[in-house]
Amino acid sequence: AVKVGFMLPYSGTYAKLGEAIENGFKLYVQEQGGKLAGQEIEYYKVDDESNPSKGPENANRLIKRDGVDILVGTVHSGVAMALAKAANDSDTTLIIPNAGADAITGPLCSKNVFRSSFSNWQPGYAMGVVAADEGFKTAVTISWNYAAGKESTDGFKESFEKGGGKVVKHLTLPFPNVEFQPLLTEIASIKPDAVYTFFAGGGAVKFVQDYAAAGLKDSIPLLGAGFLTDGTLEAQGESAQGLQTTLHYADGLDTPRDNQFREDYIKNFPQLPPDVYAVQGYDAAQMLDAGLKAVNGDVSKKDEMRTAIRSAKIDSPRGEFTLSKAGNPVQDMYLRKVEGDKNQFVKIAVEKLADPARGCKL
Amino acid sequence: MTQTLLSAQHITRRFGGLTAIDNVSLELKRGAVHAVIGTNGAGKSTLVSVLSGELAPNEGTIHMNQQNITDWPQPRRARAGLGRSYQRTTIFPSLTVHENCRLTAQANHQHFWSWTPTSRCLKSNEAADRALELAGLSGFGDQIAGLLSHGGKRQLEIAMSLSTHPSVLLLDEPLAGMGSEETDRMLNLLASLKSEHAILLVEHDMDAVFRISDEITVMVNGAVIAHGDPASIKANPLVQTAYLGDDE
Amino acid sequence: MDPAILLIQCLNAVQYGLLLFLVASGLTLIFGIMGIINLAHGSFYMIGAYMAFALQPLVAQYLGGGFVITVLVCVVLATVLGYFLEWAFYSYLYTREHLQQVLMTYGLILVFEELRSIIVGNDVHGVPVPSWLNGSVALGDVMTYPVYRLFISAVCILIALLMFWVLNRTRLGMMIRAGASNREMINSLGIDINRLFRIVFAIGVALAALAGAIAAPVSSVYPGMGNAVLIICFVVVVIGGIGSIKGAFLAAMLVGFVDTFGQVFFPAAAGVMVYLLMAAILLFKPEGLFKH
Amino acid sequence: MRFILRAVLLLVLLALVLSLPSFASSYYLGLVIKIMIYALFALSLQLLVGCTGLVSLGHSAFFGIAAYFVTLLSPESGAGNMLWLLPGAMLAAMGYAVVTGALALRTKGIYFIMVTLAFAQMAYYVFHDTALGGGTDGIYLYFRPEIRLGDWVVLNIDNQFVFYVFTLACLLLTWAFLALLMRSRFGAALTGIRVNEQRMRAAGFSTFKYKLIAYVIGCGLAGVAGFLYAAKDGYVNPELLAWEQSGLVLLMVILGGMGRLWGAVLGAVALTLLQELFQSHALFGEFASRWHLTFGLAIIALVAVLPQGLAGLPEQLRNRRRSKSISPASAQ
Amino acid sequence: MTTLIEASGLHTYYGASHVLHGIDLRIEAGESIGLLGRNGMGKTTLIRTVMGHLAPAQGKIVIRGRDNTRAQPHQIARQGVAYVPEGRGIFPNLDVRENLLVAARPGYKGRKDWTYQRVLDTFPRLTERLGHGGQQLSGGEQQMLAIGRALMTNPDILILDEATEGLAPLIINEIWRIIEAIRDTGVATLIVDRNYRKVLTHTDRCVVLEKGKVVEQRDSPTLASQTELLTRYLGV
Ligand SMILES: Nc1ncnc2c1ncn2[C@@H]1O[C@H](COP(=O)(O)OP(=O)(O)OP(=O)(O)O)[C@@H](O)[C@H]1O
Ligand SMILES: Nc1ncnc2c1ncn2[C@@H]1O[C@H](COP(=O)(O)OP(=O)(O)OP(=O)(O)O)[C@@H](O)[C@H]1O
Ligand SMILES: [Mg+2]
Ligand SMILES: [Mg+2]
Repeated sequence: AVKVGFMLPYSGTYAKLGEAIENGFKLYVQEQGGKLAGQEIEYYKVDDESNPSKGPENANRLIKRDGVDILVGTVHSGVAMALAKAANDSDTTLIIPNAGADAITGPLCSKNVFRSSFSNWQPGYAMGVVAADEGFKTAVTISWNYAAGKESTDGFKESFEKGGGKVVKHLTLPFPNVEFQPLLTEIASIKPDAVYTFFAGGGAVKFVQDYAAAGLKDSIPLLGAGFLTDGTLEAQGESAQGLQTTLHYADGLDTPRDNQFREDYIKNFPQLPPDVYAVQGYDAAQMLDAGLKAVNGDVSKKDEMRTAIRSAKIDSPRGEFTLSKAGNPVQDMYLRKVEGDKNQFVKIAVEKLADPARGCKL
Repeated sequence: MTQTLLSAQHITRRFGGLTAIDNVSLELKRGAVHAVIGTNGAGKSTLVSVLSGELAPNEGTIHMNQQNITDWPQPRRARAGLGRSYQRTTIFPSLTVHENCRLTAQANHQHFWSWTPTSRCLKSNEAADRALELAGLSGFGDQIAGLLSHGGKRQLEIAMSLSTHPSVLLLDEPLAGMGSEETDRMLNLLASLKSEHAILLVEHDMDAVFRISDEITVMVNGAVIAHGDPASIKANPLVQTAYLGDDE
Repeated sequence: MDPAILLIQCLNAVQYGLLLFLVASGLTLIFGIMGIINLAHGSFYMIGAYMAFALQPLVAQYLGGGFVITVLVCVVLATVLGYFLEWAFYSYLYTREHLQQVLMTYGLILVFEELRSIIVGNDVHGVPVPSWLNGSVALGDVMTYPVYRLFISAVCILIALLMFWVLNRTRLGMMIRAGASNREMINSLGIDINRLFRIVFAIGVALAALAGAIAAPVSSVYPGMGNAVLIICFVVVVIGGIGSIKGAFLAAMLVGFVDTFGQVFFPAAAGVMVYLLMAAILLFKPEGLFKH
Repeated sequence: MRFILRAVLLLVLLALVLSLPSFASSYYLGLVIKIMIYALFALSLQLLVGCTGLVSLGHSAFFGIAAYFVTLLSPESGAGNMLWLLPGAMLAAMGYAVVTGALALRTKGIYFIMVTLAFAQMAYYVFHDTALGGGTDGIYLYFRPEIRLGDWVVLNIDNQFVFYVFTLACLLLTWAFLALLMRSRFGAALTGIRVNEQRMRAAGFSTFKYKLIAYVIGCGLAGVAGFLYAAKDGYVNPELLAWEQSGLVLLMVILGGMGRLWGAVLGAVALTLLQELFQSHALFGEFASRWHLTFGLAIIALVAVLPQGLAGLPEQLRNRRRSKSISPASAQ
Repeated sequence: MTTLIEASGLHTYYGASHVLHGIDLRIEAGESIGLLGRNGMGKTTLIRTVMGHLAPAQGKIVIRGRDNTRAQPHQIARQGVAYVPEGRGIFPNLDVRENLLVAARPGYKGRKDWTYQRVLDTFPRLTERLGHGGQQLSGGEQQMLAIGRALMTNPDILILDEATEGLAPLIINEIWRIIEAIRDTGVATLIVDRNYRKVLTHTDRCVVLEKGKVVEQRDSPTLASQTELLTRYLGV
């Protein structure tokens, strides 16, 4: 049997994401008849509480106490950093199903670490391309003052300025403040052509609502990384309608692969919608499957397994993707538009976008 | 031998708009008990606080042993030999009576890097024993201070003031709450301490004041209205109407 | 900066300050005046917000009421909850070391947060702004200002005045303050201190819940929302000087201004601005702006 | 007699502790190390809270500063030298403590709590919002520091067992140091200051100086804990300085019992083990992911039954027994 | 005469230490009683037991014929028992006016003899300090405030524990005059004061405590003449 350890948030702000990831993963294993490469899968779970200072010890619960062969986790970037360290120290294979910290597949990249999601840079870069294409000349970026926000807005800036635009100001507020009013006033006084933002969860809901309530939505288009409107549309309601975001997944992709996935997911987890987090969990399982198949389920052949994962072609609901040398998906980034409670697919913003993996020595 | 140990000149202290002490001067001499009496709220406790360094005066200077100590913080004055007791009991209720005194006695032996356990600090143990004996608490050393009766706590308060071997003693109503027996003992104690110390006594117990003091200052509303030896104060009509009343 | 923008920022600052006061008002009562270090205050705020979210459909269905009825129901339920909690958990802590309260209220936070997760789940939810407050006023050429935020401000001011009046001008207020400083004595004067404190505590909880319910339409409801406001509430109460409504109100305004203009002028240091403010004030006024 | 009993007990305990690595898995060894680090951390706070009456809600700042200090100043390609990294980390923590302590000590009670919180938050935001320590993502320490004289490696703590013994030694040394300190006159003065500062000043103690020294010592020891923490996992993050962390260690002190040194240790053990227990899927199955609930309820129950914390339990039982033997009379 | 308070067989402990050893105390309506005894003999403890602040391990407290042994202090207070504690118990965070007003309540059966104004007239010094916080008062001012506050509850019995401690002679005389005036209005008093001569002259009857037991109980004038008894129990 192969021991898989989930280190995911089961409590706190990100609890729902943790659940979706786990569901996605299990769905794939179930589709394979409960076995990957002929091996039973045993699950171990640890609640990471999205608290980086508890990261190392939580990781060691799985690695040392439970002796898992494969680690799957997590959502929060800081915790993922801790997880990656623990995985490196113990030479455990780690698949990250969400956390987008650039560094993990950048300067800190490692042969045993993979990601089934994205790097923070990717959606930002894709949106920059779109914004420049649409003819926006100036933009303001806004996010919490933390690494993920910085990485995402840097990605946007990179491609937007390459396309001839100019990011006139980068606004930040301390995490996790949600009093956006002063910054919205700033935006109103600068009057850029567009605003690019990176927020998630409760902050995303409030930002989108406040942005609309301040009357800015109609005069200055709001662009964002997909998390702005993922899993939050019900709460955002009217104020999110028409927003454009970029992500590696969208509603209405309408490929047979995706339709099949969604149908199965809804059948198995009727209370949760099939979302990007479920897909990321699902693909984490696919990546593991690819690796295990190459070694016939023998997890002790670590190097072979990892090479196989790295060179796999994943037939994801989001569309096919491969992995970069650093272990990050090389994937199509979609432009989506909010329609009702859907992040409707509009077009492919950038095809086969690879994270530059700056600083990675692999 | 009448040597002035502490002298205060023209002390004024205000609280907001209220002048609690108004231009008060006084001298404390070795060998004498200087009583300060006065109506409630006259500023006696405030005066004690100013002299001991707990409150800074707005105006005036304080000298101790010919040194100007007006700007000295309270601990420094205390180490230089200025001891005080409080009107409202300020003991360490969780410690034993003996520990209370030993702790204050250690103020004279503050060697930061001495690591001997306190219980084996001979000098402060001795000082504590002596102070307890003087204050009439020798049998109570092992009792928890917080469990003493009110009167007992008052005695302990005095013992703690004595434990640091001060040369100047400022006593704020030491007799309050004491029974007649203890009052008697306390007065005898003060009489015996007098030769070595300069004592300032704030007290409302007139029998005691007239019995023990050598010099009396009477304050009303922050100002001194009379000063002199007990007999002249007793006879002073101003003092009688303002403070003493026509007691039988 | 353009004067119009500056003016709008001042409005933002005042508005934020008022909102802070609303959230901190219950804490002023429970912590500032009764002296209970109640870490679970943020949870009561969270409970108020979630009640507003969860009860709205029920209220509409069974009571046929709208937003105001919902808020009232929240407040009533919170009062009952507060009364019960005081009886069950807090009442026996008065005689204990102060810090024991910290420990217990920490336990309560965990319990409330988990119960929230079990009952309502971990989703983020929006709460609709009542339709009669759904307008906005134009500010400058591109910005508008939601009427609902003005409504919140009005409520804050009302509550501030009400609290000030009750505490400083009524006998109930005197009893509360007296009881906070010397329980035994107020008891000796014929006042049932246990019941009095139970009521005051319940009012404190109700205020927190009210703040949560009223703020829900602008803040939305999300896991962990209670703890996010906790520290800033303590900061407000402490800067103002413990026990002073006036102080808390002023402090909330100050924090509002510092936070707003900190974000605008010193974005890099925005996180520390409020704490710098608190440290600076306490260093010069070691007992807050209005000590009691 | 009592002394011999105690000595035997101590020896047995010591033997147990030293033989632990032979039967505990590396995870549980790690858990014990973590508990010891927290115990040390809690001890350092006990000096402030329980012994001196300085309730600080900013203690994690010193823990975190020291952790960042070793991590930032260790070379990336080899082990740093503990001989200067450990004192350096302590000094860094103490340096911050001198400055902030001198200011914070102007205030009292709840105001002191909040000022220490404020200063800790400032440190937190420095690491959180600037690139100094890798921002929110944190940074790695790749090699545990070693003790090196010239080229001679005296002690390498890379091995888990060695690290375990090293941590244990640090804990015991700290404990012994604090125990001695509290029995000394300095410690007695701290106790006096906690109970009645006014009287101590009147007796001639410059209480400010005492408090500041105690504060700096406590923070320096928190730095030792921070150093060990960084060495243990090799990963530091701004969350190490967050107020939740300060709160956690304060909870340990309160739960364990204030004023008694071993209370802090007990508190650290109890709180960590309770978390571990309630998170255990083996024991609680699916309900383990609801561990916050059980943990919270357990804390509430503990507060209810332990008015003086864990360390006060023996005394409490003794009193109970005594008051049973005479007819009970309770003050209200 | 009706019996106001009747305590019988009171035993009170502080934790393990046994302080009151079976005390009987009866107070008739309008009667004035002195409680004498050296320091630490249990006077305060007795009062606090009667007030309901301490629960007696044994014994009974009956007020106006009704059992009040387990009553809370506020229930006792509402039956017309007012208490001026040792150490005064002023509310430091309330100003003088509020300290008085917070206590205002009609007495048993709605008696309203003491109004705010009457209390202020009795203590003119307080009038000058109305806006001051309780903490800022001098010791004597606080004592006056405590007595004034107790009067605000329109009591049938006023319990004064060391009510003259720390007061100037002038004020002390004033307070004894007030006590006398209170007696004249028919309010019973229970007085503890270290000036036993004053106590003897201002009470009808005195009870002497020693080590938690009642050792002597007589008419005040009679007791006053028994010097050797006084010397034995009070050390004078
Ligand atoms: N901290 C303070 N703030 C404001 N006013 C104060 C303060 N301390 C004392 N006072 C005022 O100063 C005056 C003098 O007070 P003080 O305590 O010195 O009087 P006292 O002579 O000791 O009286 P008593 O004999 O009753 O103790 C009083 O009117 C008091 O109200
Ligand atoms: N809180 C307490 N805990 C334990 N013992 C106490 C406590 N308070 C008082 N005692 C003890 O009870 C006994 C009676 O004290 P009490 O205060 O009743 O005496 P008292 O007669 O009022 O004396 P005083 O004239 O000094 O006020 C004393 O021996 C005292 O040590
Ligand atoms: Mg005085
Ligand atoms: Mg007494």
